[in-house]
Amino acid sequence: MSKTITYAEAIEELETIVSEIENASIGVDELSEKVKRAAELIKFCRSKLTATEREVGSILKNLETEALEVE
Amino acid sequence: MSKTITYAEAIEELETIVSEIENASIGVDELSEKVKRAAELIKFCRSKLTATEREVGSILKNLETEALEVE
Amino acid sequence: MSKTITYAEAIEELETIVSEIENASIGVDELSEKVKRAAELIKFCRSKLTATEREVGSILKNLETEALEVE
Amino acid sequence: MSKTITYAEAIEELETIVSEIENASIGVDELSEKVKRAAELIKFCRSKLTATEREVGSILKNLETEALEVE
Amino acid sequence: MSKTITYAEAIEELETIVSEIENASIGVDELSEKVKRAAELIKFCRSKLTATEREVGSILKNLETEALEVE
Amino acid sequence: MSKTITYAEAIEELETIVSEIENASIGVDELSEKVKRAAELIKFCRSKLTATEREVGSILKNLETEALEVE
Amino acid sequence: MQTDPSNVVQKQVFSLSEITESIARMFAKYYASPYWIRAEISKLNFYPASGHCFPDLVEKQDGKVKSQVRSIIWRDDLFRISQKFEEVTREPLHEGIAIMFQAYVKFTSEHGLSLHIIDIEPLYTLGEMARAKLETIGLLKKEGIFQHNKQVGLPLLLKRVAIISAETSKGYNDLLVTLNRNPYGYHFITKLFPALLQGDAAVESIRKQLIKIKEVIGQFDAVLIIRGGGDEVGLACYDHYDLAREVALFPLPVITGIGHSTNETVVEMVACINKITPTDVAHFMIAGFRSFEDRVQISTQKLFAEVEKTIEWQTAVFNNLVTGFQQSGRSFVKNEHETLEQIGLDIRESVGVAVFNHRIALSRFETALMVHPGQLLGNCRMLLHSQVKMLGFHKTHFINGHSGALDGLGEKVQLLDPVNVLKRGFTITRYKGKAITFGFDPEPGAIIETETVNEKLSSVFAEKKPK
Repeated sequence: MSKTITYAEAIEELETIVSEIENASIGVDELSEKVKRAAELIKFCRSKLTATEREVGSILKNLETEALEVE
Repeated sequence: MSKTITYAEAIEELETIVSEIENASIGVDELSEKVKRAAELIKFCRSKLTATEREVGSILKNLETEALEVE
Repeated sequence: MSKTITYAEAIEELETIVSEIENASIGVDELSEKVKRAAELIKFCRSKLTATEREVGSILKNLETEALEVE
Repeated sequence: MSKTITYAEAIEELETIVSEIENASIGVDELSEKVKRAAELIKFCRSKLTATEREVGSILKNLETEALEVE
Repeated sequence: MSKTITYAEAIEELETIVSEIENASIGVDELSEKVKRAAELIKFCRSKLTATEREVGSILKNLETEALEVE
Repeated sequence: MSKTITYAEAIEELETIVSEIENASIGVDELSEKVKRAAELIKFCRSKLTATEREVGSILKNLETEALEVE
Repeated sequence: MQTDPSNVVQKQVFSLSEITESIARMFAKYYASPYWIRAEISKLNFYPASGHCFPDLVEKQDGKVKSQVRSIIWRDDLFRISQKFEEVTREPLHEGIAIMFQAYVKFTSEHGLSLHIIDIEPLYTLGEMARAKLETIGLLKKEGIFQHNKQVGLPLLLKRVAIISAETSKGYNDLLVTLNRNPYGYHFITKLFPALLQGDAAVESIRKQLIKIKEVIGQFDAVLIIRGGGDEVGLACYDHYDLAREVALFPLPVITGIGHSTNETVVEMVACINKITPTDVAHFMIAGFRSFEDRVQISTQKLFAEVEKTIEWQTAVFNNLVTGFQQSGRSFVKNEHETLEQIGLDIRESVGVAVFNHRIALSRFETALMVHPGQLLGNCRMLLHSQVKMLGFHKTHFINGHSGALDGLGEKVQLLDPVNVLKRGFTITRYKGKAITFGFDPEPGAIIETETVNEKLSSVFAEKKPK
């Protein structure tokens, strides 16, 4: 998977895959591949979410700490 | 049966055979041959399907497991 | 952050960011950046407030001291 | 501060500043400036008042002295 | 002060000034002037009152003396 | 004082002046004048009681002479 | 009337005495007893030497003499009659009075007709005097001048007085003594206008002096009519209309001190002031001075007190004003200081409040920042999770779909499998290894193979017949 993919792109691709499976617009032959891809995307999104959460959390923690220090 | 045949090709051939048989334009002897072929194809497809299901199922299981781990 | 930003501009930008986050009109990809920016703005505003407080306090203290001397 | 300002004008300006600060019609950016201005005005008024007090006091003292002489 | 002012006028003006000062209907800017004027009026009234007292006293004394002489 | 004033007018004027002073309807400005006038009136009234009237005497003398002639 | 002298002897002629004696006899016969008669004394004709009195009596009607007779009161009678008369009427017998008398009507040759008065009823005269007095009052009232002198008004000080009296009168003397010896040192100016003060002549005498006074009226404050010390007889003149009118109309106030104890006379009634005795008049005048002096004294005292009060009050007002001025001047500056310092405090407080409010506003952003990114990420997570779920769901559906399709195809193939036909009892006939079809027409005796479910049957073909 390219490193440059964004969360938004990943979600979009994921949604496409889910929709393709839903609409059976792919064959059985590709299913595995597609699901595999979806899994990858999901993992990517998950990690991205976690990372973001962690980052935001740390920023806010700093903010709070400072606020306490200032006060 | 060639190993390179895809599920889609198999289904296509199967459908052709069924259609031929249904049209009764083939003789009894040919019919038997065709039916034999169809049975082979069905078997192939079923195994393919089962394999795919298993594979996909395993991927998804992993995904869920991960999700649980992460969460 | 540019030094020339005013408190009012900072608050305005802060409002925009918070409102974007609230309305989920920004994606996960930008979230960190935006939160970081918001945190910076908050710090800026905080320090500006503290500085103002201190300055005003000192001015008024001078005034009181003088008043006592005069009386 | 212009020398031509009167006590009344100074008080009026002071009151305007207080009311502006109270009504939050002054931003944080201008607050220091305004307080500085107010402090100047207060100093001006104080000195004016002290001068007036001295003058009035002297007139009243004269008056008392005269009264004693007359009686 | 004009020489033609009467005691009554002086008292009236004085009362007006005192009431103005009491009701703070004059500003600090005018206070000195007003106090100066009041002091003048007070001096005027005082001398007038003293003069009148003396004059009247002398008239009445004469009257008494005469009465004694006649009886 | 006009010579033509009668003692009735004199006492009336005196009483009026006294009553004016009593009712405080006379200010400091007029007090001296009024007291002066009152003193004059009092002298006039007092003298009326005890003084001899020369003027009358001469006319009566004439009258007596005539009377003698008539009888 | 002319008389012819030649005719004289032919007539009976009487001497005067014969006639008068005849009349006298007749009078003596017919007028033997005395009569009560009413008349007016027009002239008294008293002769002090003899002591007899010969009053002329008249009866008047509408001012004209209707009847006139002479009368006589002998000395002895006169004394008795006069005494009784004066006792009752307070008047001597005098001209002009009406009397009711008892008299003999006498006629003598020497004196002719005369009435010999032996008694006079004084009550009649008294009644007549009262009537005359009422008449005078009535007239004055009718003329509207009865109150005239009272309305002239008394001056405050009766300093210069014209006195109508007799120089020798005790009343006049009393007045002067009382006035001049007043203990207060008041100075009065008096001028005597001598007049008769009783009897008939008094009316004219007093009137004459009143007229004289009128000429120098500006010199006097009042006119005094003073009488006293003598007897109280002969005061009827003060009821006389002429005198009363003069007094009533007099332009100066008239004060009477006629000095009697009987009824008020008309003059006293119309006078401005009636004080009975001259001493009373003097006291009245002194009292006037006294009250004037009192007024002056009271005014003087009041003047002293009020002037002092005024000065005190004005001084107090002034001092209050000065104190008020000093206080207000000082408190003005003090208040202004307080106001100014309050502004300083207000600024401090409002800045505090403003900064606090800004902090609150800022903390709102902080709170939003704490909450919303978490929410956003949570939502993303949920969305992702649902995609995972969908993926599982759709996969199953997908596999099932394909499996179903495969099953359908399988069924169809199975149905068409010839084996299944054989199972129902059909057979397949073959000739030379090939299933026979329409148009098969072998030679009889050819070996044909029939396949059933379980076995293959070989048979010889017989014939072919159309169905």
